[in-house]
Amino acid sequence: MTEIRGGRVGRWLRKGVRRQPVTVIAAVVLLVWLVVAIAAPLIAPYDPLAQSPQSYDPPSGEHWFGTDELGRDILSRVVHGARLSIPLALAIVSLALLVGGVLGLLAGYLGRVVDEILMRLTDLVFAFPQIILAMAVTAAFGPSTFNAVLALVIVSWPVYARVIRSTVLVIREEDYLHAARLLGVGPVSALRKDVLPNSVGPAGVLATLELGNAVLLLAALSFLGLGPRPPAAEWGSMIALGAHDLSKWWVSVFPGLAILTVVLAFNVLGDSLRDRIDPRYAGGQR
Amino acid sequence: MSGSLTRFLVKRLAITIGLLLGVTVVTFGIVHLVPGDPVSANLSDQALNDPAAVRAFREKWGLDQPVYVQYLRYLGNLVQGDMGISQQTGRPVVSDLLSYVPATLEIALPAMVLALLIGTAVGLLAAVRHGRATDQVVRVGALLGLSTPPFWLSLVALYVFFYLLGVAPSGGRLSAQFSPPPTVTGMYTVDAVLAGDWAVAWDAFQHLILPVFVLTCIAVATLVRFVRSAMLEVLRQDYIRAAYAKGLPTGVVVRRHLLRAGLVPVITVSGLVFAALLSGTVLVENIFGWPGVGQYAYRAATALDLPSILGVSLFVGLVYTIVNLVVDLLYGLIDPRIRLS
Amino acid sequence: GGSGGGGDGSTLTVHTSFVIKTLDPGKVYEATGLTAVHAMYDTLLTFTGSDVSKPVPNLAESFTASPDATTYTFTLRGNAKFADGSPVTADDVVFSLSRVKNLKASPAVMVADLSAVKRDDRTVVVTSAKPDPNVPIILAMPALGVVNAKVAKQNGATDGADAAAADTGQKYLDVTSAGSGPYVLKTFDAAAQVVLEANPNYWGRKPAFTRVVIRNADVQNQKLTMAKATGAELALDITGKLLDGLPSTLRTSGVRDTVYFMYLNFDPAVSPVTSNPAFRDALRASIDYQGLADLFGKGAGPAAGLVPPAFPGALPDSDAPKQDLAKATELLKGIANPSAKFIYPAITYRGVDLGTVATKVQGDAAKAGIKLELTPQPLATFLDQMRGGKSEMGFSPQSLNYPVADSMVNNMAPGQGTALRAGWTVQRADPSTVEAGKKVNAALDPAARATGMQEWQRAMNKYSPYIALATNSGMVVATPSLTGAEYTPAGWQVDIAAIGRG
Amino acid sequence: MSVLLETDRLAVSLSGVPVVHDASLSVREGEIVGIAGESGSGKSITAMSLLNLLPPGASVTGSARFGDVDLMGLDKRGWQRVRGAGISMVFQDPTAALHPMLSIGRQLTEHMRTHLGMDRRAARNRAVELLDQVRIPAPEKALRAYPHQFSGGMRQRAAIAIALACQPRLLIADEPTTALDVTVQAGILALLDRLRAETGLSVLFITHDLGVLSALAARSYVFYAGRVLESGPTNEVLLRPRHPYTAALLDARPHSGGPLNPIPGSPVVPGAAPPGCPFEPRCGFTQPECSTVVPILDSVGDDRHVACPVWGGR
Amino acid sequence: MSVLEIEDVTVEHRSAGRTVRAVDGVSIAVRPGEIVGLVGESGCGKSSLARVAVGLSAPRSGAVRFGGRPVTPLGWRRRHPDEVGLQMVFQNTAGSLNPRRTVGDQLADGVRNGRQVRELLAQVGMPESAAEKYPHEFSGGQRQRLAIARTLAPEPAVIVADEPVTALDASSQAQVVNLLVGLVRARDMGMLFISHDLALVRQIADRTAVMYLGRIVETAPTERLWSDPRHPYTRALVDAVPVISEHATLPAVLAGEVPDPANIPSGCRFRSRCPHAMPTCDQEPPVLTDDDRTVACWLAEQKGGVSNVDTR
Ligand SMILES: Nc1ncnc2c1ncn2[C@@H]1O[C@H](COP(=O)(O)OP(=O)(O)OP(=O)(O)O)[C@@H](O)[C@H]1O
Ligand SMILES: Nc1ncnc2c1ncn2[C@@H]1O[C@H](COP(=O)(O)OP(=O)(O)OP(=O)(O)O)[C@@H](O)[C@H]1O
Ligand SMILES: [Mg+2]
Ligand SMILES: [Mg+2]
Ligand code: NI
Repeated sequence: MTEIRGGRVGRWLRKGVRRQPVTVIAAVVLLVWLVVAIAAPLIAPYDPLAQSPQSYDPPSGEHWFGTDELGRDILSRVVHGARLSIPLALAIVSLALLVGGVLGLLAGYLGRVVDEILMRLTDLVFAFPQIILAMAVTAAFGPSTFNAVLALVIVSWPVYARVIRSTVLVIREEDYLHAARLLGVGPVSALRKDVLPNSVGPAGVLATLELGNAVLLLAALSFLGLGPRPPAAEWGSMIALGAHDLSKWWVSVFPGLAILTVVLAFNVLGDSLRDRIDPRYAGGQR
Repeated sequence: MSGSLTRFLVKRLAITIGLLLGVTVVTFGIVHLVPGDPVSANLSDQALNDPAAVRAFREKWGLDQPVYVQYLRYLGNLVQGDMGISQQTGRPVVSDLLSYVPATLEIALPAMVLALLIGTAVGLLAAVRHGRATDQVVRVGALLGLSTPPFWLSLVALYVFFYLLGVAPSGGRLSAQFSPPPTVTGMYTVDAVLAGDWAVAWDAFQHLILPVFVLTCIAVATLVRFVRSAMLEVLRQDYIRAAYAKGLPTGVVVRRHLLRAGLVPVITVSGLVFAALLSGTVLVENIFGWPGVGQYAYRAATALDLPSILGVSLFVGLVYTIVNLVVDLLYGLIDPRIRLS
Repeated sequence: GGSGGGGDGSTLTVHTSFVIKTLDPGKVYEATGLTAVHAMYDTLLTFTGSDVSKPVPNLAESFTASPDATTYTFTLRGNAKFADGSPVTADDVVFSLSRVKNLKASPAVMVADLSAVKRDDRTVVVTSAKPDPNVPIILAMPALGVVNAKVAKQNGATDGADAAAADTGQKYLDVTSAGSGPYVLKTFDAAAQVVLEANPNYWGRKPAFTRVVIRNADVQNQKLTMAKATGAELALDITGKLLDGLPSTLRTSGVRDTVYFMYLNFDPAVSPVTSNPAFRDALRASIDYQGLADLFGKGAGPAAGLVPPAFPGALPDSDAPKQDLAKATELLKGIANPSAKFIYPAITYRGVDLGTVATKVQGDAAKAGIKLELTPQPLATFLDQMRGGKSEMGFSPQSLNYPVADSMVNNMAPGQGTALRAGWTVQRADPSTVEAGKKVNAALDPAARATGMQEWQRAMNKYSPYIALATNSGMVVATPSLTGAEYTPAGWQVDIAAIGRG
Repeated sequence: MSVLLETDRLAVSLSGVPVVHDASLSVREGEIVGIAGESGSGKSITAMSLLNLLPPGASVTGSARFGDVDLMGLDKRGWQRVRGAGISMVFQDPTAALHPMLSIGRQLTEHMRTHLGMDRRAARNRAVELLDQVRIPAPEKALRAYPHQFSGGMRQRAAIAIALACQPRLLIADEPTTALDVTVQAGILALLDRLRAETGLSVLFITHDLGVLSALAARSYVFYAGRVLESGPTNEVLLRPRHPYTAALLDARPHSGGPLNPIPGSPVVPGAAPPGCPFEPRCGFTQPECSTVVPILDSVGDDRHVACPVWGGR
Repeated sequence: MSVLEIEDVTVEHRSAGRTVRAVDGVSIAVRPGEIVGLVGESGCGKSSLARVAVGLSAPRSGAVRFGGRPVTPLGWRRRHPDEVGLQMVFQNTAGSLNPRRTVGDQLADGVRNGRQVRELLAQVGMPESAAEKYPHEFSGGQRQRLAIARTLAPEPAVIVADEPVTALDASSQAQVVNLLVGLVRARDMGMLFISHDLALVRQIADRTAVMYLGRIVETAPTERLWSDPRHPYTRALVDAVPVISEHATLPAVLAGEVPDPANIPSGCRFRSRCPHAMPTCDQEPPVLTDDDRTVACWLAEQKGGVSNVDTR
């Protein structure tokens, strides 16, 4: 039984590697990061918070990624950073998706005044550059993980609202919805059964693509000192520590690479997912 | 046409005003939600112990009034072109903006233009070479660009080009031995050229390179990705096949038929990319010591300097609506089907 | 940038990260503003180099002090001229001092008790409402730079009692300087740079550089720039650890003039933990002072007391406490939940991120079993929270209005303004601290004051809610060709006019 | 009449899936030839292969000659010369096949200038002539118009004008009237017939409407599952079908009285064709070998070919 | 008594600042057991009328009655149970079933009185197993049958079918039409069958209405309409249908272009293309009514009534 399945998975993998090597690599990278996040304490060679007198040690056999100002092991901090960035990105995206989704659903389905108000509201948020608004919000409420997430949800829900709204506007004119309503299905159950399931697809794709963005924005806020509070091992704030002194390049290079790989993996996967769901974008064949 | 254009513009103006009002309300709201009292944040210890000084400060900034009165007062001043005095610089926000905005435009505009040129060319190439190696490389490259934290890229660029190679200046707008050229546009390179001061122009230009490079990287990735998929979409259209069926050479089909149709969505996204670029300046300017709105905004936000935050928000909101307006006008220009209404 | 600076032999470039609101001496407040104002406006007295113990003559040839330290008589030198060529008179001196006082801007607190009258064209009498041996030092501060009264008045300045509202001189003074100093203001771009030019009418020794550009650059850029600099350049913010890796040919000059300290709130209503003296002692014993000093790097040291070594009355380094985790653990035994919310401003000060310092403290405290919740805040919020008196504990660097630490006594003694914010009322204080403070204020001669200060600090170390963590230096890093680039702990950081080419 | 286009065992695969098998077609000078068949039977793909407009990943085998040109051996430039000037094409949906952002005039003249080397004025004059020829009112004005300003019928006529601009010898019309109303369709059909009569144009006309074939085409091919099942003079094929599929198709048309007669089952999906005759699963006249042997298109005299040994032979 | 009555209905669409009067004063009645065909060129307003007829949108003016009860346009409320007997079959086979719900689930939406999804499937000749599948697993013809099964769920009295087979292949077309007609006849339902395929309408409709630019120009029993069209437009439509015959000729061409619906000519709307147009045509044509047919044409008026017009 297991053998058969193993064979099948193997075949599936081989096929995947051949057809979409980049996607498979991204999936593997992400998987590795997930494992790293889950098993951080087992993987990290040191306590990420443990300070030592060996400040600013360059990378060596003892500290592969070197140490920072307080003599903390950067590898361990990068590893533990995954526990922060990845779940927080997920939280930001799911909350934004929830808020934007519900509002977009209502705007698209109810139309008229509700729609107008909500769309002006999204316009309003769009009129601020994301990072500036997020900065103002976190600065106002004080830097903390919660506030950073809150700020990023505030700046990112409109994207989802718009996407969902536009899919709902399309669905609202779909014959299957009309047919159901003609059969006497009430508006609420139509919303639940017909509108909602058909709008989650595009939103889901968007959410995957936005995961990378969320990691980046969170890192940017932390870089500016508005993210999770120290001594948390957050990648953006680790880069900020290194930014004071570029000659200690290892302090900022490794967390930067961590962000880069995670975000890249998210983006590649999101891209492939979009290709799958919307085959018009598929690579390879037209 | 002209009648409908006027109506269109009037409507847009109304929307813009509404939006800007919204921006002020939101900003006011955020800043007033803050637990902190601007009085204690802005007065020295000693002054705080002096009730008269505190009262004077409150009166000066209208803090003794209810929030809505403060807001209306702000609006009243705003209509007269007065955005108040920045608490951090102590100067009128308007004059602050006048000096910071050109600096930002000086890096944002070239970055945008470069990104548009490169993005369109590369995206087009990828679309035409769809599914082949070039396409894959471009695709991965674009994703790589999208995935790189801009602040980190700035640091790396600075480290490599300045610290290691010494080929780029470290930051700022001008080397110390030069004085800024007489202000015309506020953009040093342009002003220096206008003044015929080539040494300054060259120096200012060198200072532009790294920040513009980083900003271009941010924008180009988004654009390439978008142009590629927009062009692919167009490539699938019957009219492209029809153009080939007419016996037109590939070059003509691409230039005349593909590019034209593909540019419409690209214009839309350009507006968004420009907004993203302005976001990007916050981080990039901080690292390159570039005295632009981004840095100004950062300082204002962290100092909770209400007039400055409002000023920046209004400026950005204005840019946003203007960019959207330009996008819509361009739409009408390029696509005959779109009527302004 | 790094490529430049050396091309033009007569330009000195000063790299520093700045926020400057104004260059009006009556209102100037920020460090870089003080540096620039000091170069443009002469004061009656001044300091040379890094020695701030004794003011030396400048616009005043000499002065006499009354024994009760209330009346000071200054004799002006005869040859001093403003940049426009007009002579510096007693009227200008009186106008300048009165204006600072009446503007009620930041510098006003220094002169609140002072008033000046002209005796004759070359004699000014300054009186203090309270006995104050520090008046000559106060008068050396850049804010008390003498302004050309005529020019200033023509441009809206006034020294009247209503100056706070009526004075509109800042607009002019932000564009044009009206002093008698070695430099005049060429351009002031609040975002990017301040450009000074040599004052052609300067009465004293001509400065070595005809042009000075004070450029706004963040610390990291300063370091990169200085690493490559070849010309006449100096940087003001490269301190401590940042000095590592710089070419050894660069000249550095620094003085330990900053002390970092924490406060605990002694109000039991705010926190039963921090108000517990055992907690304070445990925390004090848990900190690795040497480690902290190492964190700051070169020019830093452990803090023996609240007064930094640069100033009179500082305690010797040997008085500095040592980490004693065993003692800390022991002290904590009686405390149920030794934890506190620790606020600090999220800023970088003197090249050190305060977050890093706080993290170090947190790490040390954790070793003793104390849990500190780090809460970085925007500076504005931090100040608000701290001043609200409701924060459990906080941390910030201390700077002085003028290079004498006496004002600390007035602020930090129990029941005083700053102390009250830490819930430290007279009732909650040990009487010895109050006594020590009174003694300092009663001493009129410098030596007695210095001894008094030391006593006061020892009392404070024992009983106050303050824990001095470390001292750190201000630094001037200059290219090898420069001479006289000495750090001055008197607010203006470096005397630009004293810099020469060696 | 000489043969203008001749294909022999043309076969097309799209990403490895065979879609058209052994299509042997011929079109003579001045002749309108029809291709009929259900949706998905490979009509369009066959047409595309004649202009080398197949999507990437397509492979074509067999031979195709156009006049004295071997289409299979053409390089990029060769195709550019054939397209538009030798063979041109009109697509099913006139709205999609016209560039929405280029004026009719531009779309009408650009290839005249590349193919015929005309200058702007000459091309313009010819464009006016062409629009007049396809009965578009006020041709001068129409040149400046954009496609969205035209009605569906006008758009399709403009598309035909574009296809005719460089005086091709063969026009491939891929369901040019399917998207149009009957009255508009009538106009297009009349136009094509007139062009044939007046200019000697050959037309390969693809449709699923057998009535249209009867009215327009001299000869016809019936496609099913990527194969030609029957061919011959249109009247013969439609009035005396010799393949069960053609007969069933004719039977399924509306007729007076009684219910319609649908063909049982559903069409073959490419790549999942049965091993034998593709129509076997739906055919009412099968014999055992039908399910194993793919019948070949056999001549049954009189320019008639049928791929059904069971029925066709009768 | 008619089960569905459309009376003097006008429908307008507003978009991009212009108003298109898609339907202008149309009246049609459908009796139980009767199939009424509605033909007309694309854009003449057939779908607009159909949507109003079932209450998917509101008419600008006029009334729709179902079983004598006014039909309320669908708003936020659940549809009134009395109106559920008025159902619609849509043209787009891919869009009329929700791609993300199983067929059975969707059929169950309309099931009342304990009727079973199974039965419904059986009625349209689909296997029971279809209930667990998703729409994309079916061909276009099968999907249309499933859509019909869904409309059957509430046991409708009238079905409005808006081009239900246009998107289908000839053979599937036949299957679906047979099914639909069979069900309508068997259950004595009424049906408004919209199509642009005249031959098909001729095959199944009892009566046929011809629509041109938002108006009904002629109604008559189907066979009479075909053999003896009275309105020049009907004539043109009939003549434009290609037929297979030994001596097939090209269908007759109708001159001119369809006018812009937002800019309809005054008087008789067909006048710009009518081969018989005359000066009086610039006034609204009279609507002439015989016992079972109506014509709106000046020509018919001149020739003295509906019965003996010869438009040839
Ligand atoms: N780009 C493509 N990739 C893969 N298969 C395709 C592609 N285009 C068409 N096909 C398949 O090729 C077969 C033939 O398609 P073709 O378009 O030639 O049919 P057709 O006879 O023109 O049908 P219709 O009447 O619907 O136009 C169909 O089964 C279709 O699914
Ligand atoms: N939602 C809408 N907004 C604006 N105009 C519309 C809308 N729907 C239809 N129209 C216009 O109303 C007119 C009638 O449209 P309708 O869809 O009813 O025609 P139809 O006879 O069903 O056409 P077809 O045969 O193409 O389905 C057309 O001119 C159309 O452009
Ligand atoms: Mg086709
Ligand atoms: Mg319709
Ligand atoms: Ni048809």
